[in-house]
Amino acid sequence: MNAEAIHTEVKAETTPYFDAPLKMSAKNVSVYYGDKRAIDDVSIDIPQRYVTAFIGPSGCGKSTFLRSLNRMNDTIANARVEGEITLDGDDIYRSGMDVVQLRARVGMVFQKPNPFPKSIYENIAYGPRIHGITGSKAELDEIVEQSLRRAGLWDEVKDRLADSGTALSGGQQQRLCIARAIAVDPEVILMDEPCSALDPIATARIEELIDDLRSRYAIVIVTHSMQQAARVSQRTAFFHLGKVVEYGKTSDIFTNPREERTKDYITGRYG
Amino acid sequence: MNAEAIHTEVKAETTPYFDAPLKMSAKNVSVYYGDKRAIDDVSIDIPQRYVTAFIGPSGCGKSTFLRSLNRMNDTIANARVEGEITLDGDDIYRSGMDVVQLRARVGMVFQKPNPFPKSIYENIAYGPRIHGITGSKAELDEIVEQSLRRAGLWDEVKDRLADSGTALSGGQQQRLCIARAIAVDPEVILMDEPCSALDPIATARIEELIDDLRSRYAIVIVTHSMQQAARVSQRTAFFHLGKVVEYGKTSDIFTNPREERTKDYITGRYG
Amino acid sequence: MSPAILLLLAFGLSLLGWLAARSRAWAFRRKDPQVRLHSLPNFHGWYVALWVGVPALLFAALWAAISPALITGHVLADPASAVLPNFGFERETLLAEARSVATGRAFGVFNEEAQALVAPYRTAITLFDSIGLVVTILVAFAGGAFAFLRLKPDFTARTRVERAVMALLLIASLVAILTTIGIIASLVFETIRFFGMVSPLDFLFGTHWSPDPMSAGAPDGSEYGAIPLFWGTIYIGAIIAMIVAIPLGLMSAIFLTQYASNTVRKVVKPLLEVLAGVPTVVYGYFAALTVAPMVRDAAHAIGITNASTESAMAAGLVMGVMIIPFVSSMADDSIAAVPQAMRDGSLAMGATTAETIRKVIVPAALPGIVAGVMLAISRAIGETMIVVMAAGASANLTGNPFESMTTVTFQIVAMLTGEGSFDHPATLSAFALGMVLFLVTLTLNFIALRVVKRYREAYE
Amino acid sequence: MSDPVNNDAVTPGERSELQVRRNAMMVRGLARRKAADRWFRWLGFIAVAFSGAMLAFLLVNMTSAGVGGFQRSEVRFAIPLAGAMQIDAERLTQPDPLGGLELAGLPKVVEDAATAGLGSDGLLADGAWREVATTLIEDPSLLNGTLRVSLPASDPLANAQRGDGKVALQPVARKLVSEGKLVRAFDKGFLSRSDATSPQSVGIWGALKGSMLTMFITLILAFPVGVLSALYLEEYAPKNRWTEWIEISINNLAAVPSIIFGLLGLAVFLAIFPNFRSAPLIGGMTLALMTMPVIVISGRNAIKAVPPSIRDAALAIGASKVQVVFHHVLPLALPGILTGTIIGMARALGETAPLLMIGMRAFVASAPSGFTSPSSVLPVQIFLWSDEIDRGFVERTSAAIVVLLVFLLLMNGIAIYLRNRFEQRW
Amino acid sequence: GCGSQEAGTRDQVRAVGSSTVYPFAKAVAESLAKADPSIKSPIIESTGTGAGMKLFCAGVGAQFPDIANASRRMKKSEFADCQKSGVKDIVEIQVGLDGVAFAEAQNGPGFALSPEDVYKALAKTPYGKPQTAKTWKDVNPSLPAEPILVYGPPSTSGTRDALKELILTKGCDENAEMKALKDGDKDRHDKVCGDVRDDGAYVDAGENDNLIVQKIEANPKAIGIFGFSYLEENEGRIKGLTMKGVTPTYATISDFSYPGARPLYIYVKKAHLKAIPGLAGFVTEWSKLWSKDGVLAKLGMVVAPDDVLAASAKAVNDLPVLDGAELK
Ligand SMILES: Nc1ncnc2c1ncn2[C@@H]1O[C@H](COP(=O)(O)OP(=O)(O)OP(=O)(O)O)[C@@H](O)[C@H]1O
Ligand SMILES: Nc1ncnc2c1ncn2[C@@H]1O[C@H](COP(=O)(O)OP(=O)(O)OP(=O)(O)O)[C@@H](O)[C@H]1O
Ligand SMILES: [Mg+2]
Ligand SMILES: [Mg+2]
Ligand SMILES: O=P([O-])([O-])[O-]
Repeated sequence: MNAEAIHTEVKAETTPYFDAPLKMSAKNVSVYYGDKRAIDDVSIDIPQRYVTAFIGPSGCGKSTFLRSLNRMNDTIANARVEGEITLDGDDIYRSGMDVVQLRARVGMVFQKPNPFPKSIYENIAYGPRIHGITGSKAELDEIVEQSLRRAGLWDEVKDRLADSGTALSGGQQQRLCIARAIAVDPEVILMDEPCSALDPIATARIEELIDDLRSRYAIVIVTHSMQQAARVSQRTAFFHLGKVVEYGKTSDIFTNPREERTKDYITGRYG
Repeated sequence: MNAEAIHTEVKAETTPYFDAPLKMSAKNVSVYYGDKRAIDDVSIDIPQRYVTAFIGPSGCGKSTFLRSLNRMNDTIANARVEGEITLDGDDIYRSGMDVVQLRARVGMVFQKPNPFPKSIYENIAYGPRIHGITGSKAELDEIVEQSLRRAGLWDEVKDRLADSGTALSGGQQQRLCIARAIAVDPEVILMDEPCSALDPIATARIEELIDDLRSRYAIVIVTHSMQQAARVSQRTAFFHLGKVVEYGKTSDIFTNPREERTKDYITGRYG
Repeated sequence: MSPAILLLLAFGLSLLGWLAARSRAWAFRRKDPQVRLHSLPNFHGWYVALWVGVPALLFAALWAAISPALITGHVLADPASAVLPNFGFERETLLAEARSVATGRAFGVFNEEAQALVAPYRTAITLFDSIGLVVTILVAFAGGAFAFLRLKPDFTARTRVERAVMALLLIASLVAILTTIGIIASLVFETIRFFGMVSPLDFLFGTHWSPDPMSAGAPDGSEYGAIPLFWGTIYIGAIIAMIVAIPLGLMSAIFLTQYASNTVRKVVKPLLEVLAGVPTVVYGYFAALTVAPMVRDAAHAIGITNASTESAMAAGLVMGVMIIPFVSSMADDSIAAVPQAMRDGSLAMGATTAETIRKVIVPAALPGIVAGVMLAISRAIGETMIVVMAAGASANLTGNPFESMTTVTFQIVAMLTGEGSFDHPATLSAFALGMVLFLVTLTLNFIALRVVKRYREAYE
Repeated sequence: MSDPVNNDAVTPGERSELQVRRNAMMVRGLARRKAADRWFRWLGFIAVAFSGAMLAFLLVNMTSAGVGGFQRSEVRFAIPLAGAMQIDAERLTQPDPLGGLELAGLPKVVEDAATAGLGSDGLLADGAWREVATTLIEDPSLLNGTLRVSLPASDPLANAQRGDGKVALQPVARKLVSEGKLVRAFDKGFLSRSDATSPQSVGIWGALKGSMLTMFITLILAFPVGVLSALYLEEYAPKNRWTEWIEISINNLAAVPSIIFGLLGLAVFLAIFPNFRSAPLIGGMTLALMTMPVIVISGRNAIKAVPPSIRDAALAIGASKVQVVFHHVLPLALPGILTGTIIGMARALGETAPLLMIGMRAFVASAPSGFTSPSSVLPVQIFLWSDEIDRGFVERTSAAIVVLLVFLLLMNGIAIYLRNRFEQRW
Repeated sequence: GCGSQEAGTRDQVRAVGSSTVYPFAKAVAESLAKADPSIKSPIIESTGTGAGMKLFCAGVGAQFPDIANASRRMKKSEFADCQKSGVKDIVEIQVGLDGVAFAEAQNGPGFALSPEDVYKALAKTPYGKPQTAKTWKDVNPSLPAEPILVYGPPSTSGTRDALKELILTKGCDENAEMKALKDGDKDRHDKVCGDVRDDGAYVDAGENDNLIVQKIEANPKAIGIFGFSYLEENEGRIKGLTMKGVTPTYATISDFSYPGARPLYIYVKKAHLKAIPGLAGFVTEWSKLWSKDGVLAKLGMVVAPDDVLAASAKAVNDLPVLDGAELK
């Protein structure tokens, strides 16, 4: 863990701001499921080219908050978001915002690998096709290869692009999903416990991959493993009961938490 | 961690034996699902009046082994147990063993609280009724109250015994399930991740409760939280890929593991 | 003693046995509070009750079956029976009448001769009823005593009662197998007889269907080529009806699962179910009286002059409407079985709902949808009332949907309720047609169920 | 924890060339994709609306036609009773007053009065005098006055009133209508009479009672067998070839064409019980075989929906298998099983084809007295009436359909209510 | 009794058989029940003549019907069946006639047909030659040049049998060669004279004659063939066609001048007469209702000629046993 190569940072009292340029920013966001408030007045900034980890005990609202960043919450009938979330300064909840385009810019990878029951090639080509990014077969081939390469899957699958995506192993499937997400070249990638269904070896590969990807994208990852957060992220937000208890540099959170609750959690007093 | 109130112990080289009287004992137990071996030649002794914790990464067979201790595996069509498991020296897999009676003696609490959709009273009274422990209403009332008291739930529910058990909060439900298990006065209580669906406060209550209960019962608990194992247990077995890698005093396992794999796991190198 | 009273008696005695055994089990505990019963007192009760009731019921059933013969035998031994004719229906009638009067089911006799037999009947009935009663009680007691004496604190009453319950469940589920066997048995003999008269090849591949049920027999002008029937069945059930049902059913399912709000779904789904619940005879009536003339007029309006009122079109359209809810609910199920993750995955790529449905959800649900369509086809080709009332009787081998066509089910009804005698191949052909229908639907269902199952497993 | 700056790629805050290009392209395609999405949604809506419209059309069509079926044509005239017959009020309180009136010549008195009042004979239904007789028996004092009556018209007159049937009668009918002597009136007897030859005097009660008796048999046979099989298959059955056969046959039976069950009833049940041809007992047994698989399948689904955690909970405190099943699983699955049962029963209630095969298409002029007496059922009655020669049956058929639909809607309604009420999310 | 069942009795008459006789039998049953409230109304089932015969001939006893209604005479084979099952004594009673009537829509061109025309137009192989006629003019130059389109009963119905026997065969036998064939090769004669073309000119119209009425109403150039009662009932919509110049009416049918009348029968099991309450009364009731001004005539049954009626009335009284040798 080379935690030392860090820039100087401006530290605010309660919400930490970073010198890194902001990609997304949430201000006083609350999310409701019907009457139930799952996220309570959360403000967080997502910096460009960093990995931001959300940790916290089960049910504290990590997934809920993550899904509100690309409006995947819209698909849940009774979910409602209050407050402001911006992408490059543009409010994603403003009326007239196009969800379809938003989601192309803010990609998502889920807990359980969910490749489409189509060929590997089609899985990757799906996004570029529907968005009309390219019409030519050659360009599409190029995009597929590029994406698979970046996801570190190309060598394993290049000879069987026509096989079904569901025929891959769990870890390969998850990398396929990541490749699928980056095929439309998003600006932010959200990952909700991307390794929780994987074995340790596959997990390690994904973690490496995440570290690679961050050179191009802003990445947000939800994880229930503090070890994983410590390994892959530079920023960590600790959620508890729908609130962000603490948000800051990962190294600070793990070695020198400001809040008692964070400390209790980190040291295993609960969770 | 009141791991100190332990008697003097004899330490064996590979399998630790304890001076505490044995309640259950597994010898060379293997469990198969169809052709797949989920538990591979495990030998473990469960001492009386101790809390024994099973830890290990996901899928390593903790639940499988736990369920073989009260033959809950019988309900899985293709599960098969080899080896010998004894309760007070009596082989529980011998032919002619009455599973129903065995389960009355070896109770179980599950990961997700699963109260019956009946009244709180009926939840507790069900066990004593089917076992014919008592016929008189007064005695039954007594048992219900006793069990709820021991589970630390009496004060919270004494005025609404007729309400449905499913109307309680998660933590209360789990305590109700514990009360239900102890209502038939078992000798061993098995708990499979009893707190993983609960919030930290509820978890803390259950942990306290476990500590109380151990004065009367042998308790076995599966947990994926090493912190929890450290907090509540006196003995810990570390499972990995279907085998017991290490088994011994909890304090030893956490502070001074004998095996490299145990150490890696404890320090978060995987899992 | 009517069987009902014996039945009540058996139940009463069982209840007694239950109570006795239960209190005995409690007594074990009272005597020695330390003793732990293997089974609840209730189970002891049930165990004894079964041993009391089952043999008694079996005997009562047996007695109900044989005692009438015994009673009649006894009456015939009586000199009064000399008035009876020696054999035949009249004799039986007189006996039956006398019995009815004697048992109080009838107040007087229709034939005077029977009156003389009433008294002997009364005596015989009393006698044999008493015997039946006594033996039933004895049997019940014997069973009860056997069971009761086995009760001990560690007696495994529960295990035994549970075995009996298990046997009961098994027997219940065997009814399904028996029914299947019954269906095959009831078709196969007549089918074989039919094929003794008409070559199976002519039947299966002939293109002319003109049976003549009134003809004297074998060498008549009848032809039993069932191809026109098969064609009519397929054209109406598998083509026209499906052209209506598949798109409408599928789109309904898609709309309801993917677009409609919860409230809309709550209202519309039951409505679709109502459409499925309308009896086929009503659809038939609707088709024959309302839709068929409309179809005919429409056809005439567009210049098809030979449009028939009993057109394949009318029957097929109405059948299609009837099948819509079926297709829609099958499609609904298979779309629901596509994991939410699949949908989320596509939406998260920035796909629109329509793209997600067309490119991800429907392809993923396709095996289930196909299986559902197969089941729908099997239902459509087995549908009877609509075609009986709205399709024709003419075995036309044509592609014109406005002409009249006939179907397998129509011919089954026609042949079995027609004028032919029952040893005539025309009538027997109904069973052969039934057999074909059964085998075809069986195959369709079998494949469909396999597909559904395999595909469900793929996601579980 | 690494936090290096990656200089190789984009500069912060900017987007890559591809990202920019992509966004531009996307915007272009967006309107079209949105439109396609709306279209697709519309298609779905149209499909649902079409089904709804068909249902509405069918219901409205049947109800509007059926309204007439609850009415009959009645002729109105006065019967001068005073002194017309040699009978005193006393006789009407003695046994068989009807016979007394017939003997006294009431039929002829009524007929003559009709001829006089309506201007021609043959306009009154046969046996209409019985209605007069009933009135008189209720109130013998009427014997001394003139009775104004409204009695059923004869079939030809009734047809003529609708503009059908004999051409010659139609002007007569029009004239009577304009004079107010021929009217359509609500026929309350339609719900209490049984089948008859004349559409003016048919009723639905016989078939309705037959349906109820048949359904009762179906229910008491299919429900226990269905529930017990479902329990066996879900809770007990080992996975072997035998149980697979049971499963396959149940699933297949649920889809076997109903007419095949009719052939089974004909070949098996009627061979064993030839005495009970046309009887609700046989009909009920045949329909039970059809309904049982429906109950088994819905029962299995309901049982499957009971979460395994409940079973585990009970097993873990030492409940035996039977206790688990009967104390926990069955009570929780019951609403689902009942829903399935009602739907299966509704289907059986509307079933016609198999009953045609086992003799239930008989003319039965009186309501069945029990499970073994010959009877018809509602759908078969509808089928029979739809085939009647007399055009007066057209409306009656629709009315019978309305009665049947009311029952079916009721049953479906209960099923839907039950399902919504007890729908459980675990 | 049969099998394990008790020998039972029945207190309700059961009749099965022809759908043509069915409405008349219903009326008789109803009338009997009204006349004598102590008798339960007979059960009439429309199974078709053949199925009815099969049930009827299955044996003597409460589980077998008492009466078979028939729109044709019992066949020799059926009689033999009866004998085999112990149904020895059968009484045959002709109750009336059914007319096979030809009709067209009220506004139709008014075809004037003869059996010969009909045969030539509808036979599969008229006089053994392939069927070529497309329009009525092809058949008979005096007829309009309209395409041949006839809606008629399906082969499973008794009306079709009557059509064959009463019209087609008659038209066929106008030809001397065919008549000769009848005595020579009877099977071939039956085939040539009885088979109906199946190329679409003749349309099997299902059992529901109401629909035939609707159909020809909608298509004025089509001809319908059905039982006379339907013609009666739908007077305002369709009109009967003349056959050799004779219009179908009660009078012309019952004196056989309209060539489409066929007898309707009931067959009674003598062994049941004493055993089933109401059976004798039911048979008598027929004889009360089958007269010219009786209820049955109102329902559209064609009353049999007087001599037949007299013979039938005698049969109701004497109940003579049917002799199998008379049957075909
Ligand atoms: N669709 C929903 N409807 C209602 N409540 C929901 C819904 N989804 C989540 N919740 C509730 O919102 C809260 C936050 O849930 P969320 O899934 O965001 O937690 P999480 O931190 O991701 O937990 P985990 O680590 O278990 O994934 C929980 O209390 C949960 O029960
Ligand atoms: N019913 C089953 N059939 C087949 N394999 C099973 C079954 N249940 C568990 N397994 C397999 O057996 C192995 C051990 O599973 P088990 O549930 O005991 O793990 P665990 O240690 O409890 O994991 P977790 O922490 O996720 O609960 C796993 O590989 C699992 O996939
Ligand atoms: Mg989550
Ligand atoms: Mg586990
Ligand atoms: O039933 P049929 O009148 O056609 O014999």
